[in-house]
Amino acid sequence: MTKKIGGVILEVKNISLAFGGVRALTDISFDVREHEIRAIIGPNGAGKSSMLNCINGVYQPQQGAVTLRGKTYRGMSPRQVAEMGVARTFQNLALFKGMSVLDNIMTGRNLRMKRGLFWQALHVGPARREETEQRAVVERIIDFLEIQAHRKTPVGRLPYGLQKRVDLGRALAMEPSLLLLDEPMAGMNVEEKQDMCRFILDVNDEFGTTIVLIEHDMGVVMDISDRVVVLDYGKKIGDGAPDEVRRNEDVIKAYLGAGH
Amino acid sequence: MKTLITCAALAALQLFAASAALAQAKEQFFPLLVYRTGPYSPNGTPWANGKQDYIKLINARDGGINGVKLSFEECETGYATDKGVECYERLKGKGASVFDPQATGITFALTDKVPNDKIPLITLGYGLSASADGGVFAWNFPLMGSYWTAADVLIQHLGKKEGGLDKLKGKKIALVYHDSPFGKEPIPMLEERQKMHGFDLIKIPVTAPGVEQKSAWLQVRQARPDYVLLWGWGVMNSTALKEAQATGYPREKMYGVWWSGAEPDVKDVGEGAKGYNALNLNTSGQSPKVIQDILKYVHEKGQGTGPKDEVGSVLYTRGLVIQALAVEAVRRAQERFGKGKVMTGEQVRWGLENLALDDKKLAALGLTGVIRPISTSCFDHQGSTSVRVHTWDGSKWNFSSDWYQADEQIIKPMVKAAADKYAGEKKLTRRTPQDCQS
Amino acid sequence: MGPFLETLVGGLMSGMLYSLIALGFVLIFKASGVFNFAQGAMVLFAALAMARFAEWLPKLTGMDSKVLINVLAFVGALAVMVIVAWLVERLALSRLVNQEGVTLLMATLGIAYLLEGAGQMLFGNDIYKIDIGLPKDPMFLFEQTFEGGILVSKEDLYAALIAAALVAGLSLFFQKTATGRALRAVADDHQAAQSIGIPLSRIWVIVWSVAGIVALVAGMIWGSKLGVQFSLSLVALKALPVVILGGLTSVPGAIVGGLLIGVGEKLSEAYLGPMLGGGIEYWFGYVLVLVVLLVRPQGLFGEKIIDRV
Amino acid sequence: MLYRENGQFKTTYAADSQILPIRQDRIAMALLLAVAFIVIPMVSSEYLLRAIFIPFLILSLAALGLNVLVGYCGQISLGSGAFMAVGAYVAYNCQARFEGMPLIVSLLAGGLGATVLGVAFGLPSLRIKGLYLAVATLAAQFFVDWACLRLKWVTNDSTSGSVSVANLNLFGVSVESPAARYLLCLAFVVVFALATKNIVRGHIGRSWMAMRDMDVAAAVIGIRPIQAKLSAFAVSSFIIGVAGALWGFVHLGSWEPAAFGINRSFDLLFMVIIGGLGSISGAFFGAAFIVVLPLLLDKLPYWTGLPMDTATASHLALMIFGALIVFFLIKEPHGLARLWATAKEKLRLWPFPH
Repeated sequence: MTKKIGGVILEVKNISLAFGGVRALTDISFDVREHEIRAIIGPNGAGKSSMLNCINGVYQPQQGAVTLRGKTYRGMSPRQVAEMGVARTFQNLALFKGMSVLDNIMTGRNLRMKRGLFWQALHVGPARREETEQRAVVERIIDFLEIQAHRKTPVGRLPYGLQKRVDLGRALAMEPSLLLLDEPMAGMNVEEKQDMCRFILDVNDEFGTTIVLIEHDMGVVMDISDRVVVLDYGKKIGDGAPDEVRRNEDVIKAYLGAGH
Repeated sequence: MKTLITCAALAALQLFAASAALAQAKEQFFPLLVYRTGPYSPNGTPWANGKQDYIKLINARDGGINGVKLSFEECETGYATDKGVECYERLKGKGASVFDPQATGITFALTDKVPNDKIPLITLGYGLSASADGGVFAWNFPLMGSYWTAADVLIQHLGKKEGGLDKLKGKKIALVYHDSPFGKEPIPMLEERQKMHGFDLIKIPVTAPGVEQKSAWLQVRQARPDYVLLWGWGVMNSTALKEAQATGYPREKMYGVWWSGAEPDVKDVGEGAKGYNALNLNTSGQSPKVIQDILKYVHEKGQGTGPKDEVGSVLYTRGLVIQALAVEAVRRAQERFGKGKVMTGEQVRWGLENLALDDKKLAALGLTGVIRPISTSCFDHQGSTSVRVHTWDGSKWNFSSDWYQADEQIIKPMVKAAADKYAGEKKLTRRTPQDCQS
Repeated sequence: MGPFLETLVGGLMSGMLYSLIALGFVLIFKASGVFNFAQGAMVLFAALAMARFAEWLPKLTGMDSKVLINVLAFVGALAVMVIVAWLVERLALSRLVNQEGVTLLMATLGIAYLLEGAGQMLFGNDIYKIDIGLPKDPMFLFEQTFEGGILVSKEDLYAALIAAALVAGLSLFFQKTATGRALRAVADDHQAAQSIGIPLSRIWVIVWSVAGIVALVAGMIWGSKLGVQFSLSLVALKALPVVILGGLTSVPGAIVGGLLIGVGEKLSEAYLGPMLGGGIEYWFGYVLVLVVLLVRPQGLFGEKIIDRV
Repeated sequence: MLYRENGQFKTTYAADSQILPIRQDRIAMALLLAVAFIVIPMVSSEYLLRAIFIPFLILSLAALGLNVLVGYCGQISLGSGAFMAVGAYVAYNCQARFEGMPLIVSLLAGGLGATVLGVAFGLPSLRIKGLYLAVATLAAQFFVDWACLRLKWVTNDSTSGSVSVANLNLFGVSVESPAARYLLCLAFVVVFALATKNIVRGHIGRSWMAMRDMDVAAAVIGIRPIQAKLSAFAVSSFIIGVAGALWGFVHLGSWEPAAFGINRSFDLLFMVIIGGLGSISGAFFGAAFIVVLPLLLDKLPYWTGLPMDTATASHLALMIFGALIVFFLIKEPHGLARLWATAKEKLRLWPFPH
């Protein structure tokens, strides 16, 4: 693939995170360049999700700092991070079960909807206009993800694969510059995985979105990502282009040698 | 779809409203708001039974009032105001001409409604004290006494015990009251008396329904008042007596209002309540003639409402008296508006405003000794403030004082002032004497 | 000093009585995740049953030994509560498995109405008496140290003792017996319970029966204090803050919570009440809970709630 | 008339996102409103209006408000009675203290009063969840009950602590007659129901539901918990406050704090649950169930014609009521509104299911 990778937009420095006594992350550092697809891989319990949670402010690391577009932060609220154009999807789906596909994705536009209670209550003029504008954007995403047929269905009723798409759609609706994907292909069958890969690549080069994605199996990830970070037991054991990482001793041990 | 359902429901409702309205033209209909369920049912039930039995008696013994048969219908309020309002609206439509709400809260809510509907309210011994002033409260009848007269009489009695009201100076009197309008009514009067006699008044509220009174009685114990006035209703009374026992406060020094001195209040306290005193507007026991008649004409015919042995209990008799006065009001009204006719609300009001039951009339009704003579007027809706104190001896109530009258000098101005304030808020004008003729 | 101690003791006593009712809530919530709104109604129902049995027995059999009558009445009422538990499971809960909390709460409300109606219809709606011979008169301690001494209500003291005994009994039951351990297992997770080989339905019947027994004891004690009548169903309201303060799932929590709230109420009433015009114990318990929850959202002894992504 | 949506195509997003996308529904709604505004006031007896429709409407309004909080934002509250009380007393003080204060203004002022309290007691919801929050909100209930009894200025120094209002009029038009009172309530209900519907289908409503369904995810997409929850508390308690003011002014006319006691709070919560969480119509179904049904059950003796003494009758009513609650929950745990929706769904596909 030929696309120009820009400068570093996200830098993670010496992040350490612990719950009580349990160390989830120890002194992790890596960076993410503009427009690249950056994968974080590692066996289950390697601390991948915790890493994402640190990046978008759900967890507050005890040590280290995250630098986003030169703005260094420690202890930022998820909203503040979101306002800086970071979106994410969730490993075990965190969709809004009670709401329709459309509404779920619409929530992604909330940051951009400003009309107050009063106008909302009247639902005329500005409020209505705003609603339709945003709706238009969302509809584009729905088309992009090929889920038009399910617009009005409550997400609860959708098959798992489609729910994953809605989750992605909700994140895309935020028009993020940095997109964090937490195991987007977990528990999918082959076709679903291929679809998901296609979407991720399309997002990456159509919207130029920078993507950080997590997977526990190396498989597909290696083909689509530009650079890979490998975590094991909360420590970074490898970082670099897919083939380097493939050759990395520790990585092989972590994966193959996990048994003996 | 929705519409269909709505219409159906509507039709149904209409049906019930109608089907229930079966009060025949030739019957004087008495709506009975009662509470036989809920927290206050032990007190509400005998009261309701008394009312019902008296109606049955009049039909069975005298064949009605000058030939007009009496009919009635009960509606369960459960002592809840909104339910009471619903009952009122329901029974109003069936030719009701007088109501006894049987609850202070409901009385307040209905007080605003009756002037439009032209139906008098009998609130014998409860309701708004100021409503004794018929000039403003044209439709309320707190016959035989209000909480102000009660408080006044209690202080008189305590004064007498001390050997003169002046002896009350420096004495401590605690008011343990149901934390509601009912319980607060007496306070202005007590404060008035406090100013006059210089006793100190300790106010101890008890949250309804009054199942938890420990701290109230610990306060009593620590304040060591010379007397405790108990202003409770329902479970609060018996609980108060038990807590008094548990904190060792002498029951002899406790004086209840007439709603705190009936069998249900002391029954399961038994010996523990021995010596406890309370006001009573009427006798208890089965000796009076009217009670005998009820046993003879109603209960022995198997028509009785409640258990036979509860006939003549304090609250039963009170219910009976209330009903009797209502019936007499109708009778009085018939004398003016035509014997053997069914009286309207307005006509019954005239009857209530012109009650003149002297000893002779009372005797005829078999009420001798049960109540004192009572005569009302357009401006005095109370008619009498006579009340006695009775004392629980561990198994029954015995009168322990002579009849008292509330002190007009004190009450009159207070009632007038309060009534005027009310009139001001409601933008009402006082009734004129000619208005009284209707 | 005297008054203070007196109030303190009084508070502890009422606190124990609150705990007694709170216990019923906790047991059921622990084992079936149901916030049992009907607990108050169960107290009323059980008390009515016992009071009436105690009244009817002599009439029917002419026996006169008060102890025997009370014992038999208690057993009778107990049987009734077990039947109630069984019916509740059969007719309602078994058809509402794995519904959300609110739905179940709502169902228990329906059950509450049923019990209140049925109880008063079967056993009457007057005041009835439970006389288990609790002494009514107070005793005074340290009369030489404080003038007037420190008043302790014997009735409450015995009541508190009974309550304590019940709690002890229950914890033994939970620690030592197989069923008890099974119940604890269910509390932790329902699948696990089934894997032990006890059908959930039976577990629930047992739990509700136990709660029924707790209700019966509570009803007996409160009944002999207040007289058995509708208002008994309202004392449950006093237990709500206790349950929450202690943490919905903790038996010791219910006890400590009860004592805290009992003492807090009484002291606040005695010392803040006069300033604020009295009657503040009415809300004090709840405000206390509110404050505590702000610090510990899961109550004093409740399990910590952690939400993961 | 067949109940079908085929052949009804939406060409604009606005048209697609309207409240009742199906034509037949719009017609039905129009009819319903016509009946409510014209037929009912004309045909129904004073009893029906005063004792059934007015309380039904007011409590529906309150339930609607509570549903915003419980149903849409997922915060269980047992303080509704308090919010109603505050609404009523604030409105009362406006009327009593300011000569010639327009009724509407007083009622809305009541709503605002409740809003203030609502937001104050909403703050704990940022930390406390579920049943814990529910019981915490009881603090509001009990504290307000107490305050209304104890603080003299709340009741404008009435000796007994009970207050009353009289000669209500709307811009000079008297609202004393049952029909007028009914229409006043109805107007309020319709306006608020519409406004609420609009809010919940807009981005604010979505942020509430997001908080309800998955608060962490909501935070990640940039929804501020404080904003979402407190706005829900504000809107909810405003509506409940207005309902309270109506309850005092229009229904009771004269009341004491007991009128807004703890039972009121519980009833409202039950209405919302049994009616259907997170649905506008749920409030109405719930109110109908909790308010109207018991009244019908009270009339049991007349229906059956059996001679039954009052006590037995009302005990029986109580039992049937309880049984019905359990029955409906077993049939449809998500409330009557859902039952209604499924019925419509079936009707739409009839006679070809799937």
